[in-house]
Amino acid sequence: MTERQVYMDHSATTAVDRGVLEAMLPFFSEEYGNPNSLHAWGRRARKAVNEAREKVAALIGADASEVIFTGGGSEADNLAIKGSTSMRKDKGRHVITTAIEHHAVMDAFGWLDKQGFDVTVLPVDDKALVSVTELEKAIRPDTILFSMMFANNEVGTIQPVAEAAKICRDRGILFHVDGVQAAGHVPFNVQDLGVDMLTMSAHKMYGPKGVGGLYLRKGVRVEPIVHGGGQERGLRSGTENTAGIVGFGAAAELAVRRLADGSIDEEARLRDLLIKRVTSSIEEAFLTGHPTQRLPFLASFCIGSLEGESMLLRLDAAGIGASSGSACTSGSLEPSHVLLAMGLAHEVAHGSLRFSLGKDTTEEDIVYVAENLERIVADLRALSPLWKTRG
Amino acid sequence: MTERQVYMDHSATTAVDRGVLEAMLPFFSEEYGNPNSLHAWGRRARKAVNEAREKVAALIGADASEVIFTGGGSEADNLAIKGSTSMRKDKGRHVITTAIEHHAVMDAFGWLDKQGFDVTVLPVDDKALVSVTELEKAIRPDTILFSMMFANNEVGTIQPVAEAAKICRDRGILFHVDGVQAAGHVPFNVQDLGVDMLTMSAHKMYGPKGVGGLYLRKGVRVEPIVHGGGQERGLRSGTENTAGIVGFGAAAELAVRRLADGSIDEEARLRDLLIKRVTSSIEEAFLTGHPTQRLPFLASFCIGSLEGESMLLRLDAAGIGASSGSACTSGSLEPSHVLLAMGLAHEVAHGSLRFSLGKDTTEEDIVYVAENLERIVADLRALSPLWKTRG
Amino acid sequence: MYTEKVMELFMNPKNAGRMEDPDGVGEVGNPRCGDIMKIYIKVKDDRIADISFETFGCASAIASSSMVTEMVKGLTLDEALAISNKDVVNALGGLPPQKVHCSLLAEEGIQAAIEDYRAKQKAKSGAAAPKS
Amino acid sequence: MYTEKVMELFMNPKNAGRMEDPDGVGEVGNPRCGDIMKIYIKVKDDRIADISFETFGCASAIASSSMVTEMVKGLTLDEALAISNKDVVNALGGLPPQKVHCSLLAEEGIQAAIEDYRAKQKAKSGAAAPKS
Ligand SMILES: Cc1ncc(COP(=O)(O)O)c(C=O)c1O
Ligand SMILES: Cc1ncc(COP(=O)(O)O)c(C=O)c1O
Repeated sequence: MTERQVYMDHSATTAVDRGVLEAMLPFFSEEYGNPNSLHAWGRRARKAVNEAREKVAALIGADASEVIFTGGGSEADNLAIKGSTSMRKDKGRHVITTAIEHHAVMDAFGWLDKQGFDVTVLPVDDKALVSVTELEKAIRPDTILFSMMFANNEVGTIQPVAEAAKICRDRGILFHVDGVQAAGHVPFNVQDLGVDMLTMSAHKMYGPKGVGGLYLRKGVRVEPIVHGGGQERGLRSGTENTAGIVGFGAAAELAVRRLADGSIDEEARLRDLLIKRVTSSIEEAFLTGHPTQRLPFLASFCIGSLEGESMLLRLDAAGIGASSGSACTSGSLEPSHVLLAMGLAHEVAHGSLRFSLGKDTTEEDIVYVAENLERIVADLRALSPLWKTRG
Repeated sequence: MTERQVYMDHSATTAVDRGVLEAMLPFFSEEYGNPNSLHAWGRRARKAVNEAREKVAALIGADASEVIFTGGGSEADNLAIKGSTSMRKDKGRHVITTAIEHHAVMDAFGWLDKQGFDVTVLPVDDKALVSVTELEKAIRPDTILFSMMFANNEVGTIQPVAEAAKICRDRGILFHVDGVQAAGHVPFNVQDLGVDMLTMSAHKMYGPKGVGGLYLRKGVRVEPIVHGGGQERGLRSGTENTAGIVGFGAAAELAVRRLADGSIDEEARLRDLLIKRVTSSIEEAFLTGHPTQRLPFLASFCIGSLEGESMLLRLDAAGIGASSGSACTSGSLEPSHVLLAMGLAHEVAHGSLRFSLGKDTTEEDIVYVAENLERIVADLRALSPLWKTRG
Repeated sequence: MYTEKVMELFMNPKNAGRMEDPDGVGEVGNPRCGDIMKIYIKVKDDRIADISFETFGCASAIASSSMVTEMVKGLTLDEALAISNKDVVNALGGLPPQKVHCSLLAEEGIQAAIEDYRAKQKAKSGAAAPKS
Repeated sequence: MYTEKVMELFMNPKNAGRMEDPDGVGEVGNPRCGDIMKIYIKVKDDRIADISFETFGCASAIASSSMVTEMVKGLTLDEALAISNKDVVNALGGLPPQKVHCSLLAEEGIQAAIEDYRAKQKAKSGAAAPKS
């Protein structure tokens, strides 16, 4: 290991905050009751789950009764998409999503397609923005659901959620938002936005992995995908992951604080520093996604004539954790569908790099990353047959 | 709170073992990487997940590649039942289960029924035993799945799993076993048993809640219920609950030790002590379930002329955590379907009590529980219009 | 889940136990459903002079029994009949939704006991009338 | 995921960089797929006297390039042609399944460079023949 370790992959997952872990700890070996048990152990666990639900609801401006806990963000996405269409399939069989969704949404729509639903996929522009005009055009009398992410996990672009919500409301279409990357990082209120369903995941906001949340506006009905004991209002059966849920609650509380105290602005300042430095000091390096309408912690680039995995592993050797939409990082042959949907050529998309900052990222970290990236890009370009040495 | 606290509801959930928690701890705030990330953080997390998979597989005699992690036992049950039938529905639409399954299995079959499958529910005898002769009779040419629990969670009866497996194998029927209560407590080997799928849940064996496991014999195909990033061989997408999975692995290791070192026999001895004391010192109290072919840690009774919840809450006031299949504990009007399936009258079933022992249960705990139960039964019977004062 | 008041009365119910020679007895509920409430009353000057109950059922059934017996003790029969299950729930500081039916038993139990008393009185006076 | 050998060669590749005046050059792969390998050789007495590579691609592509250039250096052209991607994978101590195609590029790159060399020789001797 190198001396310095700089984790800049907070879009992939975050460390559980120490305070969050403190809150969780009693619920493993001391307050281990099953919230469904009648006795004191069970009642204390139930109380803890209820309190966590209040906290998560508070983060997004929902009522606690509107939040369902699941076993992660992907599960919440699947529940929202499969569960709501299953309830409404008699009203119509047309559903809409976008070209840049996370696989959890994309593949849930793939499943709908196999079930006989008609799926329209909205394109995006070169900044990964979805156009609400396109949405309006796509809507048909038999459209029952639109699902769009709040903010993209690869390039950070924030979508016009409120505008889309208004259109869906006017047309009587259910609107699901994958808020996994946005929740806890971008201030919003589900009431003001007017969305029907919104997915969250604790591990993207300094909570534990394996716990998700689904906001379901009062009155929105979904068929469960996990049937059984009737937990979570019958919408997600199974003994509650008490410690995980408590951690999610504590993480939501932390997020509320961070959204209020200027932490997010500082994160955005550091992000901009990194963007400026990389795009100015490295030739043929450009920012991907929207220049301003983007996640405060996410800086994503394409680096010309280079391939993502090789950069990642060289960065890794320097103690830096980052990510790429390169095909080689996923084992598939195609680079990220997001970058391709934005119109990037395959060879350009292969050179993508994502740095996602976290609450403990410092300016020194930014400098360290930039310096190392500059060196690594130079080294790898010396190996690249695509790089024309200049000057 | 009373001085003494005696938790005897280990069938509902167990405390995370201290050693298990130790193993989990680094994976929250230190080794927090996403196992799907390429960098060092991710690789260390991947390694931890792989090691845990080996350990869980070892507990049941499977190959690591045959174990899928899920967000709990209920989800694993749903995945096995819905996922396997979805893959085989062209071969037939008849499925079989039993009358005493956990709701996660029962309600998954209810869902199959709504999807147009034909569901046969096998009866049980007064000891909650399923008859393999009944199974043979129920099988039709279009039968594709049989699902039966290994051991019942309310009355502890252990089913003839190997015999049922042989029948299913001979008839080309997929066999799923809900092993949630048995795994880690009853020694078995999936190879010898010859089952196709087997569900486990970490929190029933001193691991964390919210983590389940599904054994899928090599070659058995299931359609996922959570689609997305392709984790768990594409069968359960979503960022892995690394800490939880590591905890499951450590719990499986602990279970292997306990199955070997005589702990289970000691548990059974204490269970028998409780059974003997309760049935001999309390009038009209009888054991439910099979007298010998039963979970080593579970003692279940019906107490005449009394209702379960009232006993539970009086026990709770004495610091004792127990459980009941009474309707009043669940908020439904019908007492437990398990007790009714065994042929118990409603009024008798209302008086059910379950004590499930754990690894830290002592003989003093048993005596404490018995003494308190005797007192409570006498007190409540003085209030009961059903109890005819004798002598 | 339960209020303190419910737990207090469940743990230490008032007016519990069989009564010798009651003037009226009401039994409501059904063992199939898991609760039976039996109310015994002694009546003096059209008032409930003494009352006791036996209840097979959950904590809220027992607490409701105890509460309702306390509430009606000393009331005239008509006043007692006016006590509703809502009054019982309120006096208990509330009951969980799925337990409200237990308070209904309390209301019905008192009614049944008073009816029984009145029926017996009628029978008595009816039996007495021809004599006079 | 990668063996130590792969990581070692990826971090410190041998024979990396463009070659001036090579006798043969082979380029294989496709930028669409995320990897291109360019192999330069100098040939003396039908043996590979010098060799270098340029590779756009992932760690296994770079490591495979480095490995294959080391393996064929000093071999006769026919011996070099006999080196298969399996040999490269083995020498690397293995590659993850989805990365094995990178080793194929290494095999093909050498072949392409030798073909290029031989084609040029043929052209030269063809061009020279009339002169003599
Ligand atoms: C027999 C049985 N199956 C399934 C389950 C469900 O497991 P989980 O609570 O982990 O979802 C349980 C316990 O709740 C059980 O006892
Ligand atoms: C936009 C988005 N949606 C959904 C998910 C899935 O969440 P989880 O990993 O908790 O299943 C992720 C992250 O993995 C994500 O970034």
